[in-house]
Amino acid sequence: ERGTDGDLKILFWQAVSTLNPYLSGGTKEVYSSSMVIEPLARYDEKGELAPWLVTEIPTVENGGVSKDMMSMTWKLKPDVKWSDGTPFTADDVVFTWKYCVAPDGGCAQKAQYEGVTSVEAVDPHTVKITFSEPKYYPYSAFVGAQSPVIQKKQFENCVGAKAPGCTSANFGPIGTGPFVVKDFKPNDVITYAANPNYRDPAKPAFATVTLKGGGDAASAARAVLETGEFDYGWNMQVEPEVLATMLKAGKGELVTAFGTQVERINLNWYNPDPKLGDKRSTKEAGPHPALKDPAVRRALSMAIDRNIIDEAGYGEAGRPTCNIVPGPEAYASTANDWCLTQDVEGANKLLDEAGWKKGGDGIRAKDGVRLSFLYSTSTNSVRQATQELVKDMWSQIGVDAELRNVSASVFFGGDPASPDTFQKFYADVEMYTNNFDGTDPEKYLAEWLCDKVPSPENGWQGQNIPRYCNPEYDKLVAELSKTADIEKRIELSKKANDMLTEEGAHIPLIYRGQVSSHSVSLDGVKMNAWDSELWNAADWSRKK
Amino acid sequence: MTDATITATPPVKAATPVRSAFGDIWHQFRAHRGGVAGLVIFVFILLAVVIGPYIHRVAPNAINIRDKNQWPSLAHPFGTDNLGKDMLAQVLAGGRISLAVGVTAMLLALFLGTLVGVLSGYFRRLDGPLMRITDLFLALPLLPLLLVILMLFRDTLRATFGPETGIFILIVFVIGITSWMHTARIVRGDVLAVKSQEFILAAKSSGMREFRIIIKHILPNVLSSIMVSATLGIASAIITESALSFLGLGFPSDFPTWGRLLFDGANFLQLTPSRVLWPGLAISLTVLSVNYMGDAIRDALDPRALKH
Amino acid sequence: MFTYTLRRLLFAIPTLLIISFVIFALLDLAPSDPTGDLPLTIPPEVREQIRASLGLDQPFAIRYLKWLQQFFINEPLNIFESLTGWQVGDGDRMRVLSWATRSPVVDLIVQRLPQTLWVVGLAYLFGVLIAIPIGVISAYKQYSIIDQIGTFLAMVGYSVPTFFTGVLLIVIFSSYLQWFPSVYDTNLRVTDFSTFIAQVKQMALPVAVLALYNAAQITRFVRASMLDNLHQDYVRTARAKGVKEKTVLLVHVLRNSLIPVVTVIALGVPTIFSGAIITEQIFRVNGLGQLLITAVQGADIPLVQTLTFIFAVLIVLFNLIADVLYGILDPRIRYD
Amino acid sequence: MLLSGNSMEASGGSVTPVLSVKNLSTSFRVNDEWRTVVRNISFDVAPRETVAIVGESGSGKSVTSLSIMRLLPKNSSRIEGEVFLNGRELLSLPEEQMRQVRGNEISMIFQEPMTSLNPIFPIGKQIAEALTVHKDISKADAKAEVVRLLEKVRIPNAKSRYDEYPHQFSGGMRQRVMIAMALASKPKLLIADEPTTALDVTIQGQILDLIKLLQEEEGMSVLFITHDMGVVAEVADRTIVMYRGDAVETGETGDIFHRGKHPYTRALLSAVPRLGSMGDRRLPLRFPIIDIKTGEQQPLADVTDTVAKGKTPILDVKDLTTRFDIHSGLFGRKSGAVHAVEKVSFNLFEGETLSLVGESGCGKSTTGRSVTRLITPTSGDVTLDGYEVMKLDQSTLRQMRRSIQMVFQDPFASLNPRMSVGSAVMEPFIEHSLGTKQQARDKAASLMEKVGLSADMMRRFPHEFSGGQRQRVAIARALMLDPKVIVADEAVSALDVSIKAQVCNLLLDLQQSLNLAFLFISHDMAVVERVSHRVAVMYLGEIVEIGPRAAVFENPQHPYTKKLMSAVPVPDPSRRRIKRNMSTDEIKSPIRPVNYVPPKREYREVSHGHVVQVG
Ligand SMILES: Nc1ncnc2c1ncn2[C@@H]1O[C@H](COP(=O)(O)OP(=O)(O)OP(=O)(O)O)[C@@H](O)[C@H]1O
Ligand SMILES: Nc1ncnc2c1ncn2[C@@H]1O[C@H](COP(=O)(O)OP(=O)(O)OP(=O)(O)O)[C@@H](O)[C@H]1O
Ligand SMILES: [Mg+2]
Ligand SMILES: [Mg+2]
Repeated sequence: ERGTDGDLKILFWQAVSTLNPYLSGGTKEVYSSSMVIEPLARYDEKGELAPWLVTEIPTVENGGVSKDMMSMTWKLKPDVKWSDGTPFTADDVVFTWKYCVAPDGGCAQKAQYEGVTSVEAVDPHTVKITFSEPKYYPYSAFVGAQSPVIQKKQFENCVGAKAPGCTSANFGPIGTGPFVVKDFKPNDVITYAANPNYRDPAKPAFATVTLKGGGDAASAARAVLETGEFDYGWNMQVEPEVLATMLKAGKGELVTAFGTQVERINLNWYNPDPKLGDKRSTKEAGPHPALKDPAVRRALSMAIDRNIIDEAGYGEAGRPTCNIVPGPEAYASTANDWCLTQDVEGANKLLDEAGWKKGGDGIRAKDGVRLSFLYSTSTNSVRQATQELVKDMWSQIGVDAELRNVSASVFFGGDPASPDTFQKFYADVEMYTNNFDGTDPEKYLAEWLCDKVPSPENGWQGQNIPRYCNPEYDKLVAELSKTADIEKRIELSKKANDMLTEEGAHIPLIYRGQVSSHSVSLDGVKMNAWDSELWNAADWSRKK
Repeated sequence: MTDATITATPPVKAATPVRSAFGDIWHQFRAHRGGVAGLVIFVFILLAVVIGPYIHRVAPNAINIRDKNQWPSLAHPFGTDNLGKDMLAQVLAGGRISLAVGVTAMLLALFLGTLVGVLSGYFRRLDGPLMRITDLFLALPLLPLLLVILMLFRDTLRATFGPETGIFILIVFVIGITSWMHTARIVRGDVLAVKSQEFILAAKSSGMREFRIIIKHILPNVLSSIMVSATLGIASAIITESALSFLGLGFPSDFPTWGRLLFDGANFLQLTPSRVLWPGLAISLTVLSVNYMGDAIRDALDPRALKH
Repeated sequence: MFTYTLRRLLFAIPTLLIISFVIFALLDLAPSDPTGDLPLTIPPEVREQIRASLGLDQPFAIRYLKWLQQFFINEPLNIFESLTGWQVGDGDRMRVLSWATRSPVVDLIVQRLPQTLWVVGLAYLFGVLIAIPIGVISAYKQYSIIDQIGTFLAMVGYSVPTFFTGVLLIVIFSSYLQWFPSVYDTNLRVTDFSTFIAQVKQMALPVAVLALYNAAQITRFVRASMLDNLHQDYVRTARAKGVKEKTVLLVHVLRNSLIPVVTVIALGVPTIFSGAIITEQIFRVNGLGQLLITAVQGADIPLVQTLTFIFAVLIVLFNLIADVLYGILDPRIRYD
Repeated sequence: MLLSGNSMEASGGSVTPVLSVKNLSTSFRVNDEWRTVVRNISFDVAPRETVAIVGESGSGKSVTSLSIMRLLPKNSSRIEGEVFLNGRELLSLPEEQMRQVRGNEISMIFQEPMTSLNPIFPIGKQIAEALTVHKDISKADAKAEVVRLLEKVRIPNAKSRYDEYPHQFSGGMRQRVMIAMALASKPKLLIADEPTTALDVTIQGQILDLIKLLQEEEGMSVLFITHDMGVVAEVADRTIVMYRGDAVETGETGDIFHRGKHPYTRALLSAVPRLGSMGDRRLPLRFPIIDIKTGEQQPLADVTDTVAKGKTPILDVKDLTTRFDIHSGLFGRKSGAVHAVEKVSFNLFEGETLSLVGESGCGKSTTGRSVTRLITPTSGDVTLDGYEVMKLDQSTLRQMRRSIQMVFQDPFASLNPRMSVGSAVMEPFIEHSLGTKQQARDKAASLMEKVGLSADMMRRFPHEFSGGQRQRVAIARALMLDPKVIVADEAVSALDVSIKAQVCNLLLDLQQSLNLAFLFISHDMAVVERVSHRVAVMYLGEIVEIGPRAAVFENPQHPYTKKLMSAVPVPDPSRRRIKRNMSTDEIKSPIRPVNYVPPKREYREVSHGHVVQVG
């Protein structure tokens, strides 16, 4: 029954800055707004598409997607109401698209609408989307927590450059979801109340929700697992043994879901020698003196014991992996499983054969090139621990590493003036996590194309961070983008994935899951890695 | 002629052998129980971190994941951390860096602070500009400042001095230039008060150069605040160093320091309390011992102080 | 003294302008970027558009002048309007907007001020109130047991960082004893006795952590300065008058010892407004300190710039107050 | 002998004494060993009685008085013996009860008024505190009473100076503040440690009268420590003579004066200079030195004329004016000024001693400081040894200061408390690189001995000295540089007669050998008469009379000079308890409103070089 279970207390250790996901692409903003505004369709906990504000998922089979893959049509549920009582119509959907693509708006989710040339309201309950070219995987606009529908009435005057000024709308969007925003303190706390006009009269069970932000992961875990002050804690990125101690208090439990995140080490294919000045890590710098050798790249991967890294830093929240596309399950390749077991001997042998000889200091060298790498990553205790472990493992094959960590805001900040960004890659190897939205890896795999190599010309904005360039691979990806058949897509994806790992563009380490915690008294949590973790908050209830 | 009669030597035993001024202070210092205890502890810590690694021959970076999160044992007297690194070895190795950074950075900050404080307190003309600069430094947001410094200087320093020394210089410099302002203002206040006393006038009247007046008359009289700044400075330098490493400005993560050991250990408080106990104790003991030494020096230089 | 104060106040204007410029330049130079926090899945072109929408594509000087105008003209006018209800001009002014939240920076600050003042301010007040008597007693009974304990606690309190004491207190008082909450509820309104108790409870831990730290520092200065003055001849005179020992200490010696103490305290007051970053983080007080740190990490330049500038104003102001106090405390110090 | 019955009674022991000291010994811990500085002293003070303690400088007079008050630093001193106040043993009294005694039953005037006053409280408040601590008295009443007291001790403009701070007062005024503070609570016993050293004879007389009056009205007893035998003769019923920590002689003042037995007593008394003993000698005269053991006087060497007239004066002061602004009100507006020095002109030749005498607070010290530019004067010209003092830059100013040295009126305040006196004395020598460190040490040691201190005291710190010893340290420091001019501000006021004689002789010797010039600021007319070539009399910031010593002393013209001469106490116990009745005249103040224009002064030449202000 709606509103009978009192207050639901959620803890996000990164605070929420706004409730308009179009103005801030951060995960926390997307999640927290997902309780209020909803997309037309969502991914469920298995990564399958589920109709949400529509009656069914359009496919070619049911005629929702045109045969040429140039357009699709969504049929809206007829009885959905905004929380202010007004009906939810196709106009709102069209407006949402206009809102995001308006010039000067700085919409963070523009990528979701890529290739969309028009969105039309065929009738109040039918929306037609037209694409500029055939879209073989069309489920992006209005699908998933990143592109929810906002109310036209509320945002009508907030389009384009005016968007940031609409503070009250951004802080309290009117939605169709189970909750409405009662009070929002940016970067601090959000108070929601049950939506009186929610389409399911029995839901939500909770009358109010308090979403508190701030602090750090360990103390957030403590507040859920040990002191029991909170019902749900997001993203428990804490050393596994610490979590285990907290779990002993018996107040809460952990939930994990695996999406597409992979912690990897990128190998720099270009030379990052500081002596090269501005040329370093660019094409002009030439290939990396040591990493250009495939034997070295492979040996570096073989020497790593991913199980130990997993055990020390991730526990439940990670699995060793050799893939860059680790999920959905069907996409996960098993072709490179050789790397799952550490093989120091093999690696040593490989290097010996390749002519890398150990010097007096135990470090291998060849032709004056020492196997000593600057290994950088962003600052984060798990990453630093991993760095140390990897350094230790590499030392067993005569490879030295100088560790460096850079504040995340700088590392990922992309300031072209900073030498420390991950795009500039002024290091030999660097480590971080990346993933892709939704379940389809096409766009993701396109990041390793030759023309995506970051360079001064493109303002270091390319996404091919390892500077991997292989025409074969480019061809493969081009083929993928023209393939509609799912089975075929999977096959091509696996092939591309295997190529990247085999060639040593990077060393995949850990398939990272999302771990969250909830109190034992909370019922209905279905951990979802493909959409918002709070996607089914309407179904949550207090255990009786 | 007259001396012999009226001024026969006073009834004082022509006493104690002549000592140098420094010897005098040392003598006073030795009489100060707390100071001696502080010195002994400080020297002990110093010896421990310098010689210790040669006795406890476990590499601080040696990872042994099988032995992780252990309580103190014979093999690992201080226990191990979550990667199975030996805590004793880490505390010893961390001490080298923390002490070096703490002491040098403190000295740099103290030097800058005292210099600015004395100059602006003593010379009216410098007061305005110097204090406004102090205001500016106080107002600068620390993190962006650090990031900028890091961006501008790290690679040059790394190239010239190598990764470790380069970072060391950078850290000391960063801590030094961002923590002198308190000392400067405190010293300035004291100098303002001291300089209005008559013995400064007397020194001037005997034609002393200004800088000699500052060194011989002003500084000894503002010493106690400086001493306090020094002790507090060591503590904050050690802690600040650990904060820097979270900005990626500190030493690489495989270089343990006390501050970082404490920070990393904080989450393991319930699991392996010894992980935080030792670095915490080391920092506190260092600071306490420096504090007592400071007290002793202060007392030794204050002829009226209660000698202990 | 009056003319001195006036002169300093006038001089503060160019000083602050320079400071604001330096801060702005520094923030501009700093290698962090407002899009750095966004997930890597957001493609570069979109990032570029977001930057443009924030005005980052404009030249430095324009952005600075814009900020000046927004901060010194638009915001004061806005405050004026909301206070008086009058409308000046068309009322459609660009205010200083935070990039991360897109909300007027001033509103954010106003929202954060109460908890910061309550927690950090109160901790500071407690710190001072504890520190002065302890410092006085420590100096008076130098090397007594009380002094030794005081010294020990102060040094440990200062040398053990708040990120550790905070966690320790949470583990003891929130996890094991369950006396106090570990998360600060900023929504709590004190309306009756039970909410008051709740408020006290949630403030207890952060205030304790901070007060210990503040007190530790101030005590040391009080003690050292008291020791310098305790043996002066005028103290003997006061005793010869038959003045009570308490008065001798608190009036004669303490007043003479106040200059370094006043300096430390005055330097500390602005930091109340800049919040206590770590403690606020640990207990999720989400005051100005947390606001600042999130802003810095998110490269939210307008917010950082405005906060630091307000902080600078306070620094300049409190240092001026300290200087004026010197003159009052020690009549021999003259500035004109 | 008028009231001597009173003292007869007291010493006869039929009345219980107010204060009774028995076998008092005091030691200090110096360098980890205990050094006894007062040994087995016993004496009584009867009601209404005045007992004087006289003795060599550093003989333990101040320590005795501080021991009685239990005001010595606890950790570095040890007091043995017994002290009874009205039958109550003080040394074993609990601290709280002792506090009730202090300032209430016994109050004390400290020797060094500058350091004994709290620098950051207005003097009015400090005096009022003495009232409010022990009595229930309203703030307004206390203030009124303080103003009354200030007027009694002859502070001009008492009401407006209530809120001023010690550093704004002249040496003598501070001393009077101390006196007012001690008298405020109308104690049963007053311990006065050199209460009049910084006062000119006229005010000194008035203060002594005030004390006498209180003795009669309130039945106060007085323990009076002084070097001025004239004052002793005038006020003391009985006298104790101290010498190196021992009380060597105790008795009726008359007895001591006429029939002193101990050689030191005799030496002391025969060295006392008497005003008018110079006759018509033009040049200064050395003091006779008496050997303590034999009591014999050594022959006096005559001094030669050292004054090099005809040459240009080494110091030439023209129209020197120094004013201190007075700010008042909330905004600190200037409401007036202390015209401390007003159009003062004089010159000083090599080898000459010019004495500056005048009422306390009339601007003597300010004049001395202005000519060395330690205070920046408001206007005027000063030429010193060829330097245009007012126009010098920092580095030449520093060189100039080699030529002129200063002995400050308040020796304790002018010594760095954290510097051993040895370093303090050596410092100027080293600073001006006049020689090696060893040379500096040797010279300092010899100067220390010359001023009657021992060389091994050089390692001690200022607070370990007696008032007179510190003063001698200051003199030694001034002599280190062999300057051409020395401004000696009350340089010998805290010395007992014998050492005063020795130091004055030293100064004369130096004048003989080095042709030194002295600007000698002093209240002690007898010393002034002996050492000076010329005398200038200051009054309210102006020089009212200047001329050769003999002319001014024998033929004073200005009314103030006349008054001054007549007020000099005479060391004759038979004149005891004669009232002067001078304290009724109005006190003049140098404080002027903002727009005050000083009147044009005219001068008349009485005889050659003897000039007097008229109108
Ligand atoms: N705090 C101290 N520590 C060590 N010695 C001291 C201390 N105070 C005084 N003395 C010594 O004790 C002796 C007596 O000093 P006291 O002040 O009583 O002399 P005094 O008789 O008052 O001399 P004066 O007339 O010069 O003031 C002196 O030799 C002095 O050096
Ligand atoms: N720093 C100052 N600020 C204000 N007034 C001052 C200051 N110094 C001295 N005076 C005033 O100037 C006048 C002259 O003082 P000065 O010290 O020259 O007197 P003096 O002749 O030396 O007296 P004494 O014989 O008592 O030492 C006094 O009224 C004094 O109050
Ligand atoms: Mg004395
Ligand atoms: Mg004087």
